[in-house]
Amino acid sequence: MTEGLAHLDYIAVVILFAIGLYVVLTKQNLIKKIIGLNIMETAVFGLIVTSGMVDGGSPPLLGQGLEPPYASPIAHALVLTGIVVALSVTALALVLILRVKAECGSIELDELLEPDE
Amino acid sequence: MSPNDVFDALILILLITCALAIARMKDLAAAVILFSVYSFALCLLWVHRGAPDVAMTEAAVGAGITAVLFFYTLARTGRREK
Amino acid sequence: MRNALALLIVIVLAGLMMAGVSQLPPPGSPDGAVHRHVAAHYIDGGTEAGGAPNLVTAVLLNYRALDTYGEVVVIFAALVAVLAVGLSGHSRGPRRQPDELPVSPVVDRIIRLLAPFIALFALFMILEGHVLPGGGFQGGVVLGALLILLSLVLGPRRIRRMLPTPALFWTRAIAPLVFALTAIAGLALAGWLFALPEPAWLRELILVGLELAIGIGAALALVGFYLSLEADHHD
Amino acid sequence: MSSLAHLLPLTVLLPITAGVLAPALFHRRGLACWWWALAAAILTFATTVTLWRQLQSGSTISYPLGGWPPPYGIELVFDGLAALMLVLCALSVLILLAARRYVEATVPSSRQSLFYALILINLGGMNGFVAAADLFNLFVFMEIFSISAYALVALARGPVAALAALKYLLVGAVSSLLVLLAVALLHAQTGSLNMSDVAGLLAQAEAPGASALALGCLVVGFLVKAAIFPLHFWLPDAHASAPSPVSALLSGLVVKMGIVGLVRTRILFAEAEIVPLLMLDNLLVWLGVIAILAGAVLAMVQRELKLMLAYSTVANMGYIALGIGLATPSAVSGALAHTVYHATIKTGLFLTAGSILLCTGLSRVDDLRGLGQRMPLTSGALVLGLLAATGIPPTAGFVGKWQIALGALQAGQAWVIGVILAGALLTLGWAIRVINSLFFRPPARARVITANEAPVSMLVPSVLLAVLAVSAGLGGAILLGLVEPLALAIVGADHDH
Repeated sequence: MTEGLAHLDYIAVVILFAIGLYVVLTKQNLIKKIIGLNIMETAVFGLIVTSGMVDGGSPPLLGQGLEPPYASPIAHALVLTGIVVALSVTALALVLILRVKAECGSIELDELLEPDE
Repeated sequence: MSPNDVFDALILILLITCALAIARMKDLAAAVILFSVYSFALCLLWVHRGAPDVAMTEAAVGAGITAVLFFYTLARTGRREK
Repeated sequence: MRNALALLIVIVLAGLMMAGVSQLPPPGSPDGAVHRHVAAHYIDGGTEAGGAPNLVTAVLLNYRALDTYGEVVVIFAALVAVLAVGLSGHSRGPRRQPDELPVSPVVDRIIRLLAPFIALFALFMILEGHVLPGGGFQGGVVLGALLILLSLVLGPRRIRRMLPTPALFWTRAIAPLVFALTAIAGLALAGWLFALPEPAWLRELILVGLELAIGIGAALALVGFYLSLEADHHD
Repeated sequence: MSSLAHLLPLTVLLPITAGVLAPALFHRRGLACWWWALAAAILTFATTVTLWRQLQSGSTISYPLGGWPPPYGIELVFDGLAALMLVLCALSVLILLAARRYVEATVPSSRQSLFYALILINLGGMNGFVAAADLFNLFVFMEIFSISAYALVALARGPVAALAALKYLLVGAVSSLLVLLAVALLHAQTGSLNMSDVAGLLAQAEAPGASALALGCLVVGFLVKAAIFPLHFWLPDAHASAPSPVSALLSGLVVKMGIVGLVRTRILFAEAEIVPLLMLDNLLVWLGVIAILAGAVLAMVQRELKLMLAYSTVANMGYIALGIGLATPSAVSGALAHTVYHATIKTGLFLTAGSILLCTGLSRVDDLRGLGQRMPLTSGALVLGLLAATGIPPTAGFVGKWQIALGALQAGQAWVIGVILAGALLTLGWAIRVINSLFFRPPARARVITANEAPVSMLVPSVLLAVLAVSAGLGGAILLGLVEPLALAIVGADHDH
């Protein structure tokens, strides 16, 4: 892979991170915000996976007849842990959203924050 | 540019398109489905980057379980964004 | 107006990020710092030092076991959190069967027919995770998805009653507990907390045990998330 | 290496394992679970004390997990910063002691064991965060204490708590993500995750832009966790609406983790000679100054006691940021001392506010008029805590502020002293309002007239912390001596005067 194209990954990662951040900052719907958060998270995971890759390399599995160079197993392990953390945060957020909906009657942040409730 | 690079570039474009569409979409159920598509595209990319473990996890979690959890939430909060 | 401002902020931040990221070493070169330093040490150590041919598993369960312990604690904490703050029990509305998702007889049949195979596949992923891609967490997610599917067919109450409550809490806690036991075994047999003791068969046994615990823990956590989102409908 | 070093991972494993077991062992048995949690916290504290004595007799304790030497494995360290762990564990014991009655009264019995499980997991996460010497490990422990903190806020009843917890979660998740992004950037640049290894590699790195971006992400992420103005907006609602023992935990301990993160970041980049470090110092000074004034003014205009305390936390985090930003040895050691002292003061204040809330059901300061006659010990503890918060000598609040002022002189920024004084005066302003209301006004509410003194299990921690808050300043020299080596490590020995 050429050097410029390899950076294409990084460019895409920055764009995805920015889109996710924009959704988190501007959308008033709480569920939409959580989806935005997930997009930001995958962008960071993408950065880690790409930084650990090797051109023409194989997955870091020994004894499967795969030839070195291997991609970095550390990067993959970090992302695995990251995905689990992201799932946990999302699940807790969704349960909290249900509580907000039941107790406040809305999940649109601008309606919830109006001074007269 | 090899066919591989073209494939990668196409996936990246698909990812960004999905993300933009999710940002604009008012129908939350459609946004969640698109997020599944997005996760799935990401899996393909990661297989290409030599990370099958991560790809499997992303497929199971991002495209699968996360979407299910979102759907159950939407069933009780309504699928339209105001 | 507020959105335009946010867009401006995001664009500026993206520009800064782009500037920083563009200075990173180009990815893909085998001579990059990522590959020469710690990762090279793991790859050179091979299966012997890492304990597993799948180096990702070796990193997760051996070299960086504390991170993975933290990971299972995070899922467990999220499960406890969801149970503690969820709606069920908070305000007792009329309990209804979830009839808004009618399952057609065909789907019902297919799920029942496929269930044993999916379970077998999940088990395979868990047990072979130290050799092939996949592992405890991935297998656990598949198992959890299967349980959620089954609850569509059998009804969530049946799934809820599959284990009595105290036993359920013990099973939910299995991943952090098995990790803690492994840590102590490492101290007793190899001199360090979280060390994998020799000989090779014992190592493999411990790895498989850990993967099983992670898998069961993940599956039950997912079912817990699902049940607390599904439970007690409010209108 | 002494075999006592094996105790270091135990400060994490012990509370977390106790927390994991709590729901299994004590389902629907809240009181038994309370004893269990208290025992676990005391045991963790004892472990920390043992480590602490070991540290006093020798040098830094380091533990390579799994026997893998750093940078190949994960390392935990017990250094000067770990002194904070001692305070963390001690205060957690007191918080748990006070929590029993509060939990019995407000948490349904089926969820009490979950409450204690979350508190213990939170403590273990914080201990791990303080001891982590590995960047990714730092992130993982941060997530452990963050997730449990979000849930603990939501354990309070009512619509405000749920929304506050959700806001806290959203902001917290974004800040955690920034930290993870920084970890990814540093790993991509150096190929290592061990902090001292990364610090050495960064010093020779040739990509200042990538380093600066990582620094920026870490700083913003930790500034949010530390609730430094204007990134504090999530704090008042979360800290005020949480159950009071949780407020004490969050305001006393959990926000301090942001400071721990900032200190670790400073040490990480101490040798890398990149320009933004200077900018960072200036930024921290300005943010600190604004936070001191804004926090105090906002505290003044509040009507609810717990909201006042929450905004006072914002102001006090400003003092700490200011001290770190001034970057002279006395200012930084002042900031570190204030971290410990503010933890003590604010834990006591929130626990006392919790007693009042539980005994009277009232939260607005105007409604609490005349409470001094009905609950003299609790009200007295509140007054002592408030006096310590203003920083009157020789209270605990004084030492840190005095050191920071000295540091401002060393740094040639004497104007900062005016801000420190103004902040103290503003704090005194609202503190006097509360004291006046409690002791010098006739009761206006029937519930104040019928109120009785708080139960012993809540009085003991309140009074103990109040006495500590007003008297600990006398031992200030000891604490300053302890944090000084760390302060020098942060600002570099060349600043030594």
